Amino acid sequence: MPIHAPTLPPRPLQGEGLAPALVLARFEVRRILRQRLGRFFGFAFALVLLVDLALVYFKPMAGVAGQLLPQGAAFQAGLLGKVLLFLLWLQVAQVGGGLVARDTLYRIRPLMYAHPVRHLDYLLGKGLVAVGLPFLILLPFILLPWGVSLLMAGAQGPVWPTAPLHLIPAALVVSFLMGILTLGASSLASTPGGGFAWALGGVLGCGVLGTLLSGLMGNPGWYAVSPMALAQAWPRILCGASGELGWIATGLGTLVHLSFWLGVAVLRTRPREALA
Amino acid sequence: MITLDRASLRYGDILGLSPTSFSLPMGGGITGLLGPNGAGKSSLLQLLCGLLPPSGGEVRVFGEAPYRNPAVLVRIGMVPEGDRFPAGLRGDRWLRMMGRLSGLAGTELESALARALAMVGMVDRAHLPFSSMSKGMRQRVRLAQGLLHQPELLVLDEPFNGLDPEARLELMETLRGLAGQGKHILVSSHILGEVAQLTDRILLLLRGRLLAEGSVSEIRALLDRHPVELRVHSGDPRAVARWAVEESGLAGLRMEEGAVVLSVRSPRTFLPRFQEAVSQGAFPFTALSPLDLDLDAVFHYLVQDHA
Amino acid sequence: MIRFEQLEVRYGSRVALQGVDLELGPGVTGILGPNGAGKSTLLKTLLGLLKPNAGQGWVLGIPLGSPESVRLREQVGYMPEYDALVEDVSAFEQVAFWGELSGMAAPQARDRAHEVLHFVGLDESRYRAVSGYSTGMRQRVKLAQALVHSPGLLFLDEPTNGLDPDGRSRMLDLVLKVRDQLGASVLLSSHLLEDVERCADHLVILDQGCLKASGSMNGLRSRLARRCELRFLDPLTPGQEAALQELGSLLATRNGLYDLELLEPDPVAPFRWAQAQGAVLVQLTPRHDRLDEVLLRALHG
Amino acid sequence: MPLRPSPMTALAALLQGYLPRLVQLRGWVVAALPMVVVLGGLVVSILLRLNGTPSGGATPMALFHLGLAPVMVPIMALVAAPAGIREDMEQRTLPFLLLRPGPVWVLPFARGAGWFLWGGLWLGVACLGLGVLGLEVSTHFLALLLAYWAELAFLSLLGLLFRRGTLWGVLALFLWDPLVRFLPGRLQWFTFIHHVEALAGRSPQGGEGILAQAPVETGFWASALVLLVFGLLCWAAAGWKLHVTPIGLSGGEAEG
Repeated sequence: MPIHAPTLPPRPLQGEGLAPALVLARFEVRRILRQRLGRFFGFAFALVLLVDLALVYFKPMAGVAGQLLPQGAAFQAGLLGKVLLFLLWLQVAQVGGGLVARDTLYRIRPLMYAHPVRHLDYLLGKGLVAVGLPFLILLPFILLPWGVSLLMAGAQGPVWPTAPLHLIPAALVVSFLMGILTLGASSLASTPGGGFAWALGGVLGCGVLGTLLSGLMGNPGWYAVSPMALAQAWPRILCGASGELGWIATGLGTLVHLSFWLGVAVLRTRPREALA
Repeated sequence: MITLDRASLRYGDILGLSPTSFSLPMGGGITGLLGPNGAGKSSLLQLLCGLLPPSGGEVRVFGEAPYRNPAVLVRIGMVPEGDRFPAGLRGDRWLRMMGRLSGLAGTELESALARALAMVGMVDRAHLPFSSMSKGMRQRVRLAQGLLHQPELLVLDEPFNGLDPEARLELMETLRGLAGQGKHILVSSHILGEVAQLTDRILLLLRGRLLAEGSVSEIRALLDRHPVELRVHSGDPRAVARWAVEESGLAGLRMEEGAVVLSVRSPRTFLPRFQEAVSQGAFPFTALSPLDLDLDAVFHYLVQDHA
Repeated sequence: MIRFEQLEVRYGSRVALQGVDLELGPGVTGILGPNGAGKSTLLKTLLGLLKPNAGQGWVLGIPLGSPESVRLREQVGYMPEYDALVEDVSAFEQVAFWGELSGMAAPQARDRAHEVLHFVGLDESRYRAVSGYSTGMRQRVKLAQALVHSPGLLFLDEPTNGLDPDGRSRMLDLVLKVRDQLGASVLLSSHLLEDVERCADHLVILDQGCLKASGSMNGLRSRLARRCELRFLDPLTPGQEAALQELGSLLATRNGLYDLELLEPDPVAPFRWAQAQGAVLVQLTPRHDRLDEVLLRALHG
Repeated sequence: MPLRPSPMTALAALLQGYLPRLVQLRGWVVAALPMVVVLGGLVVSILLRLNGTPSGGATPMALFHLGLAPVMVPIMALVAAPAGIREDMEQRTLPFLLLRPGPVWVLPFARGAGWFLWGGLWLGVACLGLGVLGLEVSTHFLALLLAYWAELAFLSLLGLLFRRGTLWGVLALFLWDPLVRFLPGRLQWFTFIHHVEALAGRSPQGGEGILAQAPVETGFWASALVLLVFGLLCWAAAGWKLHVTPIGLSGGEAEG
């Protein structure tokens, strides 16, 4: 009868693991789901969604003899409305602000680069969460009203049958804007709270600047400095509704914000510097 | 003179130090403060340095209660553990501020600063900002902070942490020098070997109580449950073993390659007989080393027996 | 395991490692040197994060600077000096996470996490969040993280930092267990000479990016002829102390330990002297170089 | 034998000792905050003048009431306050100060005073800049200075009392202040912005209350006194809190 002394065998070789970026993203998602604040935001979003649905149906019904009628472009864009986007900014700043900063605080990043995680993997993993989260939250706000509208009134409903074609790209751009901005802000901070502050500061600060500039210059194009205004502009533009910001200003503003914050994130997470 | 009279310290409901009484004479010398994590070392240090008031009982340093007592604080220097430093400041500037806060000014301050920096070997590097100093340099500046006002009692909490080996040796030399100048130094450390190099006098805390106090050899002599182990290297270990079993007072014996380990109940009676036998050439002999008379062994026996 | 030939690594114009010739086999190698000696550069080089600017190097058979060297990170384990733990997650979950990052599929990584945590001796507490762990437990999690992918080479940076005597001794036992049971090469960087003395088979001394000394422990700690250390049962009287010169020249005294150069290399002589003086010897050991002496000699020539 | 330093000596030592912090990153952020608004305003008004568009007195008033008073001064206080006594707690250097024989109650003010003077200096420069555009300098400067004084003291106290002091500060300055503006009655008394407006005059495009109430009026000197005394009380409370709380090496408190 042999004695099997406890020991540590070599690592198992069978089975290919996921790409590091996906492992990273899943780890973050699990962590987010455990937070109490996450549940609060979930509740808030559900509330907004309900109000949205109610507005979609009861407003036109009350107006014209209780019938569901097709609505204009502004209405479609309104599905990704001001209140929703504001809440989302808060949520993304809260979650995204901690994405990189928490690794900085706990000094995990050096260890990641000591394991087979490349700089690109790291950014991809974090970016996936930062961009994916707002996108996944926005998606039901597009698809639910659209689906219900189709079911109840077919092509004659208040939501265009083609609305997702306009709104999903808008949601994607908005998610990128939110995600990349908070990623950059988060990499500037050394604590999750600090990341939240940098993200909110970036959004609100640019917002104040945009308001001041457009007010003083008398040109609403300057609103493009504000990421909040940009996020609101995209659904309107892609649905063809008129707004304060035109194509060019919106595109330019978004591009500048994306490249600036992405650059910050890239610079602040380099492996060489992380491994002290 | 430090006196504790049933002094205790609680953090809320958490025990820091159980009611403890002892007194420690001052005068030049070094006392090592030892104990496992959570033994109450830092609680004791904080009571002595007047950072925290005792939750019960009394603490007296130089005859007065030290808690935020200026008359006591000017006579104590302390270096807390950890790499703490004011970000963005330069070493000498910070030290000058510390000196002013101790009531030094003018030329008196400058000479105190120069003396303290010389003592820690930082004269030419103190003007650097803390952030560009190495851990070891920052520790020296903190030490200078404790020496600035020429305190009679210097309390050091884990002073060697983060220092490289050379800096450790230098710091030990500095501390021995200070002790020679009549200062009393209380050093808390986890590194028993370093405490042993510095001093023979220790205070050992365990689970918030004072467990032992005195010199290492005195304390070892009290631990009579543990026989002393002596390793004898010899060309013929069997001959040593044969000699030893004839002797009384042998508690055990273990053969090793080229050596034999003898467990002895009373080294005081056994060793003279051993010495006599070696001198008379009763067996071949090359070396004798006691295995458990040092601080390391004393510490482990004490902690084992009372944990 | 590691072979460097005239290796040089620079950050821009600053030289971090210079002309390093080194060959290390299996076992534990202690790395000594002041702060800023180049230890962290060495680590980054071993992980393939820095490319040598001159010279050549092989780590586990992989040439440094070659495209293959990205694979080094799969074969080198790193235990950092500072706390690098995800505080709000359990030890189990984070070790599994590191396993997955090293390319294991999720179920394998979870089994592996349990195995590794058993190995480092972290029991039921593995399911609790790390934020409540003691220093010793934290060090164990860090070690588990470095072992999860079965590295052939381990870099342990100050593994006993902040531990109390008991915890330190257990951590060093664990280091030896890694050497003996896993057959991995271990690079042990420590400021505590006692730790290195206890664990290391080889020694490397670095200073300002240059290799000052390397070799086996015993080779570097040469035995000094006729030198021995004496300790007596009771402190010597000043008269006895003065009489020590009959025995040889007294080189140093520290806390009752006399460092003596004997007149003749006879271990029995001190006993005869003690008999005559009425003193009792408890220690008489031939004197090797202490590690601090080896270090100082290597650093200052 | 060194003597116990007097409160003034301790104040001077800390003020001087921490002076270099003011001209590092955080200090320049504090300085830049009001300057961004003013320089932006100057550039815009020059551009407008070159275009031939006349800019009325509304521009400096807008900069003051939309930029400086409600946004920049609170942010300055938010940036500066954590660099006071809170910083010593966070980097665990407070024990070094407590180990010295000086009075403890002077510490919070001594650590905040430098930030007050530095911020005040730049607010003065900002007001002079706006003066070029036609703003009445002295009352506006007094309003900003007193607001900064009160807010800095308030945030320093919060930082001492709560671990998340800055968060509570953000809530107080950016949620409570603007929200209460729309509420009726004497509640306005408990906002900073109300007293700033009492000192500097109401914003020309000022917010209409949701509940459309007649605005509450407070006298110039009454508001000045309120801000001044509130600040003093906050510093005193911070000093008292530190004086009565035993603080150990870990920065935590122990119960006597």
